[in-house]
Amino acid sequence: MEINLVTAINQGLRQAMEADDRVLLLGEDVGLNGGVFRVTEGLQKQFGADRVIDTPLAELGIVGASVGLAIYGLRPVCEIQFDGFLPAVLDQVICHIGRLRNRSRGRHTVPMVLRAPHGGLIHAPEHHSESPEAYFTHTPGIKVVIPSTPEDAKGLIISSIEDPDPVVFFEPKALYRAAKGEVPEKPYRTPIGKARLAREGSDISLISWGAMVHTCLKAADELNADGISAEVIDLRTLAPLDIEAVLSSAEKTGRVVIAHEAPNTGSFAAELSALIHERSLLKLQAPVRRVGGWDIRMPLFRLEKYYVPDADRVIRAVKQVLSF
Amino acid sequence: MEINLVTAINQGLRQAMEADDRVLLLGEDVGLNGGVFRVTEGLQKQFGADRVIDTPLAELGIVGASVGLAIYGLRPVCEIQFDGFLPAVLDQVICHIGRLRNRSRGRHTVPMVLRAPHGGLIHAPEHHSESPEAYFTHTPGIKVVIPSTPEDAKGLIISSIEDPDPVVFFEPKALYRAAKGEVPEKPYRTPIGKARLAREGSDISLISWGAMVHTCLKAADELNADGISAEVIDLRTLAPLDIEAVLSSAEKTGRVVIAHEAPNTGSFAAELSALIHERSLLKLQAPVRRVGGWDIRMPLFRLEKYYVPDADRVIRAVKQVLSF
Amino acid sequence: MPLKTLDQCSVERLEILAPDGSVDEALDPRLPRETLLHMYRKMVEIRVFDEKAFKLQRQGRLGTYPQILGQEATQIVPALCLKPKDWLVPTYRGQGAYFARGMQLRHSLLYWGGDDRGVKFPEGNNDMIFSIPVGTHLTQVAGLAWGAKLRKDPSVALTYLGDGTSSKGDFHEALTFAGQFKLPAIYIIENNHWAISVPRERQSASKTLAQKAWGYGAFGLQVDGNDALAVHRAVSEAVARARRGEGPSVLECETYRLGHHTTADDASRYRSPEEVEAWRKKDPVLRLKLYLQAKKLWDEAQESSLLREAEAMVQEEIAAYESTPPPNPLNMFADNYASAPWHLIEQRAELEELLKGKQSRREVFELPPAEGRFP
Amino acid sequence: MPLKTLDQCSVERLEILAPDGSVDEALDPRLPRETLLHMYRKMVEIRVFDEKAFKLQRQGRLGTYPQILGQEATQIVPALCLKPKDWLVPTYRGQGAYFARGMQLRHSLLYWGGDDRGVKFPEGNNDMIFSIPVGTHLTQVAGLAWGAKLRKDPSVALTYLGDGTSSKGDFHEALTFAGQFKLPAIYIIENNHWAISVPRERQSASKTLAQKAWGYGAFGLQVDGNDALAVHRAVSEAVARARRGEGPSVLECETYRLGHHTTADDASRYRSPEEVEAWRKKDPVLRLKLYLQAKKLWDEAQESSLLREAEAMVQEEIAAYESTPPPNPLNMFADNYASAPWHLIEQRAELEELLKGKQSRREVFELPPAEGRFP
Ligand SMILES: Cc1ncc(C[n+]2csc(CCOP(=O)(O)OP(=O)(O)O)c2C)c(N)n1
Ligand SMILES: Cc1ncc(C[n+]2csc(CCOP(=O)(O)OP(=O)(O)O)c2C)c(N)n1
Ligand SMILES: [Mg+2]
Ligand SMILES: [Mg+2]
Repeated sequence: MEINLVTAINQGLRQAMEADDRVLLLGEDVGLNGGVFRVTEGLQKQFGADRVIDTPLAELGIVGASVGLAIYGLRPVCEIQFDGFLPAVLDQVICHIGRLRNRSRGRHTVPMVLRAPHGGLIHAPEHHSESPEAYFTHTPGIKVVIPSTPEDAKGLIISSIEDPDPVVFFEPKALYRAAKGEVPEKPYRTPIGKARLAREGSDISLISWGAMVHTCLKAADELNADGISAEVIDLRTLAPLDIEAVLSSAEKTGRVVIAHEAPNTGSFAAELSALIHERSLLKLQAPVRRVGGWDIRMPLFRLEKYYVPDADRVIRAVKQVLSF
Repeated sequence: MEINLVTAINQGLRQAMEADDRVLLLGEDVGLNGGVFRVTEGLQKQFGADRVIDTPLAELGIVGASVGLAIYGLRPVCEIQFDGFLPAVLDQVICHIGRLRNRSRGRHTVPMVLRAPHGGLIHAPEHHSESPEAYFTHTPGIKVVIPSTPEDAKGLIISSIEDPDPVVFFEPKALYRAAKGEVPEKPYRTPIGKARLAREGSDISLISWGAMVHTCLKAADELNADGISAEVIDLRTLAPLDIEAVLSSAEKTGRVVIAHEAPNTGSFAAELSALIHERSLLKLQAPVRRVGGWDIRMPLFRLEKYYVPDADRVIRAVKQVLSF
Repeated sequence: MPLKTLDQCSVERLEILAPDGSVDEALDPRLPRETLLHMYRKMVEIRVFDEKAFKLQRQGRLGTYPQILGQEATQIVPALCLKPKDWLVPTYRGQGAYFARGMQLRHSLLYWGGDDRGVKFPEGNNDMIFSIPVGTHLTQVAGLAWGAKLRKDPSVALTYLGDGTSSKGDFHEALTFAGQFKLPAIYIIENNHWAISVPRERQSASKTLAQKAWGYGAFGLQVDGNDALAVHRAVSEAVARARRGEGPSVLECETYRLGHHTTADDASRYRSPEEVEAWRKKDPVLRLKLYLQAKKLWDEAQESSLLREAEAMVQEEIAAYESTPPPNPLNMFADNYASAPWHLIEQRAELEELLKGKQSRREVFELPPAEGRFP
Repeated sequence: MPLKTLDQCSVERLEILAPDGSVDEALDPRLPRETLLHMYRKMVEIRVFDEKAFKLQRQGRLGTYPQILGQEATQIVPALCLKPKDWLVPTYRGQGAYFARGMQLRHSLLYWGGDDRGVKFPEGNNDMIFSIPVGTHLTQVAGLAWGAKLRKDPSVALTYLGDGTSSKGDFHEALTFAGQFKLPAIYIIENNHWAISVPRERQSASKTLAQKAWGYGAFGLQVDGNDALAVHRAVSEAVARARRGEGPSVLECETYRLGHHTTADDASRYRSPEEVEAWRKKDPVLRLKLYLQAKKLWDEAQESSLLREAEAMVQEEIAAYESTPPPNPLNMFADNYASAPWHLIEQRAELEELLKGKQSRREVFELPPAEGRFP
């Protein structure tokens, strides 16, 4: 049966909780209400209010308490309701989550998952369509995961919960209900740190993550009609990066476009571009191009489609690379 | 007379306050104590406790109140005592400082300066030797400045205070007392957005900012003895970047090493590397190399010199680039 | 005695006008007729608007919309206790407060319709845009009040926060500053009993939210927030104290969110119809009407003409909203910096080119002229 | 009456042992002799250590060091009210608390000497590393306590914060959680009157810091923090309440930082010698000694042998610190992740190569073996 991303993550959470009674969920409205996107629907009913916990409206409290719960020995999965409220928790993320293992010489470990929606294009209010991954990928000691299919979403949430280190788990909200696919019923793990070849191609590599993977697939379809064979790489994990997958695709096609939603300057695409040039320069036929959000705040939703790159922009970049 | 960076910034602050009674300073210990590095020494005495204000220990309060003061029409210059405490204020920086002008369609402007020390190598305690610039350079709507000489420090703090937009002003703490130089007594402005050619050269460009500029200069000296002519670019402003200075040096020498102190992955060096490759690829003789901090937390100070790149590491990178 | 008592505090509640319209004569602020009628008119107008906006959303003519149904007194009254130069900083559930200060409701529709041009307040007012990450404005409001104090400007700054938002650390830091520097700031906690699906009693174990003021050396009071007279009295006194240099106030106005959290929410998932019904009986608008009628200031004829006028006004605002030409996408590049840096000039040019391509492919039709300052 | 009173609170102060050694018999917890002598011994030992560590720094043999002089009672006593499985989370000015739980002082020296290997607590203890960005541990401590509560583990979590740190938003969010979920957490505000150069009265307009507890439904009490008996009683009772499921406590222990903020600070820039002198007279160590002497539990002979032993112990710790071989720079790559990702493997290899280069150029001599888990 085909299910969507919401159901897939819900299933993954449920099975992880069934498998390990140390796993607990906390966040704003995750309990009775099942989360504003219904990702945690039904879980409080099944596991009780001590394992699916509605918290006060205090993001630092949610994340800080999760750090404590993790050090205590539990496996907290906390939710920050929207990407736009993640800046409030960067203090815990930067100063603690990724450092405690090292600071304590391995004595304190922080096996927690921080879930948050990601990205735009659902006509959401201001501050609800952000793509803040670069603030996390620059931060040592954490892992950053972002699935783009239901199958990966389920396998990655299970892997994230089982991971002995802190994982930031982004959920592309444009895909919550739009991405559908077959998902095995049993629990399974999708490995963290491994990219997915979303489409094979030979002329150019489109590297992307989250909802933009689908934009790249759309672009690849259209390019195909023009006789251009585009490969699409879905990173799935941003940290640690699957460097092999990135470089081998780049070296195979010799041409790369990276597409993402965040303000482009200082984005994770910059890191990718730098890495590819550093390591595969001689195999490149043209400079790697980045297609990202503009370096301004995401406008209110009537203009968001002019902010988030569309297939048109990806195709334009591809043609520029091909005609270099 | 030669003065150091502390004195130069102190002079700039004083003169800006003399010139405009809307300028006020606030932060922890900036008043009576003159700041933990003495950058605001004597200013409370001269301008009174209403213009040089010791605040409670609450960084969000300091920055949020500064936003309000700026919107009100004043020119707050707030200090965050150490770089390591900046994550606590990213919520205001990301959600507000850089957005309010745009969100309000130009009605609210935020002409504030956020000062903070930057970088390592003074044997400071944990969390006191951070280089968090990438969290800021990825954030739209703000400017990011970091001087490496007393002359620039004075001119840039004055320009930052006069700037109609928010400026994050980093002060390389390794240079506070170590960097000395002649500084004009009168007030003057050093333009924001303009890099400085710190040393001319023809074989390779070393691009850097903050204390690492001096490391690059040292490396250039040593390289010179080996017959290698290295150009050193001191960016001075990270946002908006002086793209012309960067590209023209890169294109002139065809070889670039970027040196900085932050964890390398997702650093501002990644953005620079991406930009240079994107825009000057055909003029490059070799891929741009980044020399940065490791992707781990800065260790306690006995090992910091193995974390922050030294001239040796810069030279090594130069040789790798030259032998590409 | 074993322990030395250092300080004592009691938290009190102000109620003047009961749900049945009866009034505590000793406390009645005896507001002038015009004030009362103006207050009532604004409350009715915003209620009419609120209902229409909700319907517009359900018809797909508006984005997410946060209803204020039931909170008309806390929304309208405080703004009426201010001067235009006083700073007003509502929350996202604040169209009532802005409206009371003269904002045209079309702008609220534009904003929630996803158009940045909805951020527009009357010239001359010190209205500030709300923040979406809740609570992040609270320290900023301390700064606004501080500015006034430092410049010996008699203005005060009044802001709102929800019961849920009182849990954010920003509240603590803002009140610490406001208390420490005796800032002319008024913090209205609009306790509408819910933070999305989390009820007040699961938000904090504090018996009241007002009593938190004690921990900052601020004045604290609970107010019946469905009682326009109590809100008026409490806010006016807080404003007066602030102007006299006596520092900040925290006014917990107890009210109730009769609607969903926003149109994206379904409140029936987490609360009982009985609870909502009980609060409907405490309606702030009806209550003020009963008072006006008892004072012979209002009759059913006036009521129906007010309703007619309100409907007409709201229709006009909706028409203005819906006839606003679409924004030019290039607008987003305006007003990011006082003067645009090179990369925004480049990026704007790129968008311009993309738009031309879309126009030539007929994916986008003619665009209105770009607005805003660029560079 | 115009206003309805909703709740009342008074904030109280606990004092048992006066500076002159006289005791309030009604309140004296009558601790067993061994407890008293152990407490006193630890307080003396940490004082001896503190003075030596300060001197080491002045001699260039230590990095920045935060003295605890004057805070011996608040440092030592709370830890003695805990079981090893209770969580203890001091601040950076917390070597006394760790020491009271059995940490060897050489580790404190190593830490402040810039060596990460200084983070080492006795096996079996639930000691957690402090945070340097002040206050950021407070929500974590709520989490530790929450863990215990959820797992029906009778352990509690006890933490410290400074008077200055009570202004941080983290305090608010931590107490909101602790109060709401009735967590077995004890927050000791070590009010030493200064946050670097900012005095307590400029930190918050709240009359006491203890009274902030009221805003979270938590127990609050001010305690004479230089009175070991009062601290013992207040903490023991808070621990007992926590174990009984009665929720969190905020204990404001009033003490005084007799030294500089740290060795990097010069307190004479911002406070008067008279103030310091006045507090010297309230010395917590001397006070306990007077009590012990009055109870005939202590004499000068015991005192001088204790001092001798303490000096010897501290000398031994210093010797152990100074004879610790330098850390291998590769250590920094250990224990970053449970298993090292490729980029850290690469980077560690690069550092290894750099070190070989430095060795061959004789800039670095032989390195001790690398420590820690890698990958
Ligand atoms: C920092 C932050 N966290 C979460 C949200 C999502 N959110 C929007 S409103 C809301 C509840 C707010 O409750 P309250 O403060 O009581 O205000 P009300 O909606 O009742 O007016 C939440 C959780 C947000 N906007 N900002
Ligand atoms: C978040 C943060 N801001 C600033 C600092 C710098 N700093 C270190 S200690 C200190 C004062 C702390 O005062 P208090 O909480 O009273 O503790 P005390 O030092 O008196 O023990 C400051 C401002 C810090 N470590 N963390
Ligand atoms: Mg509410
Ligand atoms: Mg203190």
